[in-house]
Amino acid sequence: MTDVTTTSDAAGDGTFDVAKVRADFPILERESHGRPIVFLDSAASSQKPRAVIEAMDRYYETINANVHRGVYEIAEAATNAMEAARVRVGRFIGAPKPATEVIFTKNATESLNLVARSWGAANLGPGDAVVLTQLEHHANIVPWFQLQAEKGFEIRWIPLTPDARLDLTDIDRLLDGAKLLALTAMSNVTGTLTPVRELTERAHAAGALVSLDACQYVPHLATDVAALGVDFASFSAHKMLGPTGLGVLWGREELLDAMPPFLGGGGMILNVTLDGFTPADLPAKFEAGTPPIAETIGLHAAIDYLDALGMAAVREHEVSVTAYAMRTLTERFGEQLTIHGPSEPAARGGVLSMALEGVHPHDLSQVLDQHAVCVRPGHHCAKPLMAVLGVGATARASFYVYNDTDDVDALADALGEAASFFTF
Amino acid sequence: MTDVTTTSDAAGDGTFDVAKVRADFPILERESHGRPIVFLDSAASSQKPRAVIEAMDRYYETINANVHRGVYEIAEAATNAMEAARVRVGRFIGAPKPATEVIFTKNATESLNLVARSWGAANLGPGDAVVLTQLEHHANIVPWFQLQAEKGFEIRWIPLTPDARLDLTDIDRLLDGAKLLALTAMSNVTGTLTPVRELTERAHAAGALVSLDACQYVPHLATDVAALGVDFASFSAHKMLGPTGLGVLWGREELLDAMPPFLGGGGMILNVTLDGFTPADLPAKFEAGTPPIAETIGLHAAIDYLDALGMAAVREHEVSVTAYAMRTLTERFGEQLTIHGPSEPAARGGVLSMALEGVHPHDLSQVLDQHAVCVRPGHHCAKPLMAVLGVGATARASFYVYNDTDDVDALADALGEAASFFTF
Amino acid sequence: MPGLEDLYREIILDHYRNPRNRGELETPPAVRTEGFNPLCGDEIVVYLDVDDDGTVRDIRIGGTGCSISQSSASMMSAAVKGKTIDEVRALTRSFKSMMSVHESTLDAEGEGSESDGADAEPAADVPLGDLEALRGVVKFPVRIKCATLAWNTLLQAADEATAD
Amino acid sequence: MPGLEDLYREIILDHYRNPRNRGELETPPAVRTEGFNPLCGDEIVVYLDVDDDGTVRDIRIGGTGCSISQSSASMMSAAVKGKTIDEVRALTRSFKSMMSVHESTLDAEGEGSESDGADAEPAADVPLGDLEALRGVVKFPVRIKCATLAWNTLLQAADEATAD
Ligand SMILES: Cc1ncc(COP(=O)(O)O)c(C=O)c1O
Ligand SMILES: Cc1ncc(COP(=O)(O)O)c(C=O)c1O
Repeated sequence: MTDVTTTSDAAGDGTFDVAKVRADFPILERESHGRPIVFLDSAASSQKPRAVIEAMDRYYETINANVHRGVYEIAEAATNAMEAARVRVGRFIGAPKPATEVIFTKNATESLNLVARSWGAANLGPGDAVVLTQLEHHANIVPWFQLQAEKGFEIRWIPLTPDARLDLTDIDRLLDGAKLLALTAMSNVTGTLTPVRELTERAHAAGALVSLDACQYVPHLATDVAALGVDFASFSAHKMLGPTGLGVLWGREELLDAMPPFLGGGGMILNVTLDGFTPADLPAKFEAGTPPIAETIGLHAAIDYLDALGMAAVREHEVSVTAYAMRTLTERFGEQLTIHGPSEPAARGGVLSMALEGVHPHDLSQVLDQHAVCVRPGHHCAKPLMAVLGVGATARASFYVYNDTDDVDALADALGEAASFFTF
Repeated sequence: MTDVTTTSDAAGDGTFDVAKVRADFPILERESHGRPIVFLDSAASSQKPRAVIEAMDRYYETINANVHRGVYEIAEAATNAMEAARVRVGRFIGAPKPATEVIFTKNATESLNLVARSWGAANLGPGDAVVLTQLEHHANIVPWFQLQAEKGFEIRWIPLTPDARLDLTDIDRLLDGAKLLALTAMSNVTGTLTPVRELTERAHAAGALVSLDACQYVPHLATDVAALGVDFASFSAHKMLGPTGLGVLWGREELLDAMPPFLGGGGMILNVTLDGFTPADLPAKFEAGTPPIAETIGLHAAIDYLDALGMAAVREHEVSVTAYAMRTLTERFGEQLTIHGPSEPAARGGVLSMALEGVHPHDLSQVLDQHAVCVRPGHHCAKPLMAVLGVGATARASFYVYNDTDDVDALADALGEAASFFTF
Repeated sequence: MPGLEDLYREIILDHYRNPRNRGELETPPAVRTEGFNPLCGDEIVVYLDVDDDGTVRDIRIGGTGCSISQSSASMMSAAVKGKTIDEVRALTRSFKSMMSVHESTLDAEGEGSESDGADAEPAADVPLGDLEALRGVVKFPVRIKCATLAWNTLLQAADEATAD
Repeated sequence: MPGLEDLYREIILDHYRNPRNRGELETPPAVRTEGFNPLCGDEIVVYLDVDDDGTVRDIRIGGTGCSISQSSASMMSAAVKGKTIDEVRALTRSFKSMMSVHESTLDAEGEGSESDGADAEPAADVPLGDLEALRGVVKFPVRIKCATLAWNTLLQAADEATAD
């Protein structure tokens, strides 16, 4: 349970040893359609290293028990393991009070709904405004529409530049009188990194809080919520080498303390009578029911793994793969291929949303599948952004710690096949 | 993925072979405080057989990918596996339309909140009434208090008889004008089985729907929601040999179809623009965000395991262990030990909430832990019931497929030690 | 293992590259319905003009999508023009029954929510002509929704056109 | 491995079986506060009567709970009678600091939400007398909340008694 602060073998001498990393991921040994799998869909969900799978197995095989303070040995061990995971998660993102400020949810979507339904429902009404960006994922849009229907506040949108960055020309007017800025730290479609720190300062100056969708950020860049200055941050375990079934909401303690509970049930109460209930303290207040216990232990192992690689090294690796990909694809396909979003690899994450002339993304992805290249077509749960980009869908390739330039070459070759299949 | 309808080895010749079952559960090989573990806390969370753990490992090692219809091979395999699990779950509980009526949630608590927040918020207002029972778990109480604070309907309580059965003397008056009866099928404290079918008929006759908390029922008794006649049923995977992080809501299709969505985000929409959204069809409408994919596959394996034992055999086994326990403990401790709830083993589940004279449940459980006997002290998330029973807490032992009369004997011995330790 | 040639028949690619009946119709007299594939973002708009005898006078298709959804829409538009609404419904049943060869699989995959009821009725024995080319889609279950999107949107339009 | 004798000292069992200062006081002049252990259901009620000089004139304890929570409350009631509120606060700090030997462990276990701030201050050097018998509880982290429940409830009462 000690922090792993040494660099792992894989990142030993400053160069990132992808081969060693790949060897830790059992699924990468498999083939698809008779070829070794080229997994380029980590923005949807990452693969899991053996260490994560084994940590959960060990939990189930040795200390599985419900938490909430059973007195017997394995119940205490399970509780301790979950709370150790909470603190580990909090420290990984720079939470000032990890033991109380980290709330376990089922996914980032629940975290974002919690902010809307608890903080939002208690603080928003007619005359108020929430500011979103046109980059947002549906998970950071739909909950606000749902709440708006009840509470009648205004929703304002930060528009985009042609290369899918935030257009801040009108930002002062947009933030004027707003109570919340809810924005993504990195777009899951274009890879755009948003200026979180700057916008947070401006939002706070205007009297608005900031809720960060950190789903695509925490897995890929060293994160310090205190340094960023945000008030809430939401992310999912499954995109950062961890299991499905677990999300995280971090929030500033004073805010969480003042918020009403969200889901009601066991574990989130101090007292219940036939006449009403009193909520528990943090973090229990927001964790009704049996939590995803094994999953928190899996996330703990995932964070140990990432920290052993070093988040700076992870980021550096991804920038270099992304740069290689943008160079390779542009050289090979020229005008025929559009890559949405910022053209500078350092200004974006390893997410390439592509449009190949004459080939619909759905068809493109189908052909790529035949070459064992896994990319995702569709609107990526960002239909408003699709409308701004003027497309119905894109084909998205995304990179993570186990991807390398060979994967990029395989992608380029498969794209070539698709182009000739559809445009002979 | 075929239905396992043959009986397993463990239930081969009509007698339930507990030794064979036990061999399937890795955790039961461990010791606690130097003795073999005696796990009697399945009502809080069950242990997991190797088959469940391995099914999830296989998922992560061979087909892990986000669902929502990626086109590549493993994404399709992951989607198919999750949807096969949905149908398996639905068939296990007799759902008329398994593919659309089974909603995956994070736990039973979320399922029960969903009923309150979606169906309840759309259908309840001043002048309406919801009927609960005094047996309920906080998960089926607190969401109604939370909604009541917003909507101002009345909450009525079905009282209890001295042996913790429902007192139906006044049931007609209680149901008169009610819109919903929300009740547990089996108490997690007293093991009381409620007359679900009879009450459902009466509720329907009075024009009320029925939401069943089936958390303690589905794991232990063959369940047929259509035959019971209920309108909603909620339960958790982790209490039925499955993983943490997964709950189920079953509801009648017409009802679910007419209900507004609950959580908002990816996967639950048909369309989103800058002006609003249109929800998706069932079951996607209620499954915002990345679902607990691996967990659904674990639950599928758990159901295969239970079905191989045969739910009738499971029930029979539990009744016989419970009968042995009640007989043994009463013979040994007489008046000194109170077991709450119905005295007839066939009228209850394998849950014994005990009070040992002169020893607080918390202290009792502590002593039992030293003897590697795992029971749970506390209010069991049923404080209103505790108030009716006139106690602050109980020490609860609960049985499942891997428990046998040896476990009961170990419990009895440890209780003896506790009695002499505290009352010398 | 099915190959790409099972999916992308020549005639499909032809309809994709040269879609028939693209455009809009004035509403009224035509009705306009929209269909979405919630997963991949495909959209189909159907403009359907039905005369007083219940015959399809004209049809136009809008929206964007993959080769399967677009070619299915294009072939559909060619097939229904001049047919009566009853014939259109029968043709739709016939097409969807071809797409539902793996109905039980579909069901197991949560596709059972298509609630137009067509699957429940016996497959109408209407010849499908060019549309037969889409038969290969059933080997790619993820793509079945692409192929049926236009037809579900058409059914809605037919319902609206005959509603009053 | 700590044994039961580390937890259940003779003096603890004595206070559990024969609790001191059980009962109620009239409010006002006394104040009444309630504390819950949300996990096990233990409840402690503290009646605290503080005179104008800020001295504890009387104290009574109600509620139900395990031997640890009840004996801690009983010993506490005996220890604070006649003390000034400042002395009561110092004693509480001292007791809680004994209970927080594993403060970092506690923190890692989510107990950091006890927000009375006492843990943050240096441990007051107040002799604990009989209360020392509860030191063994720290070897059973789950039970620490049992031991501190009465004290948190007392602090609330002290705050209320000196609020106006
Ligand atoms: C009767 C009953 N209802 C609801 C629940 C809540 O289940 P979960 O904690 O899995 O959400 C439980 C289990 O704790 C229970 O026993
Ligand atoms: C930017 C962004 N926000 C939110 C989400 C929602 O995450 P989840 O599906 O894990 O709830 C995702 C992932 O799909 C995402 O990429």
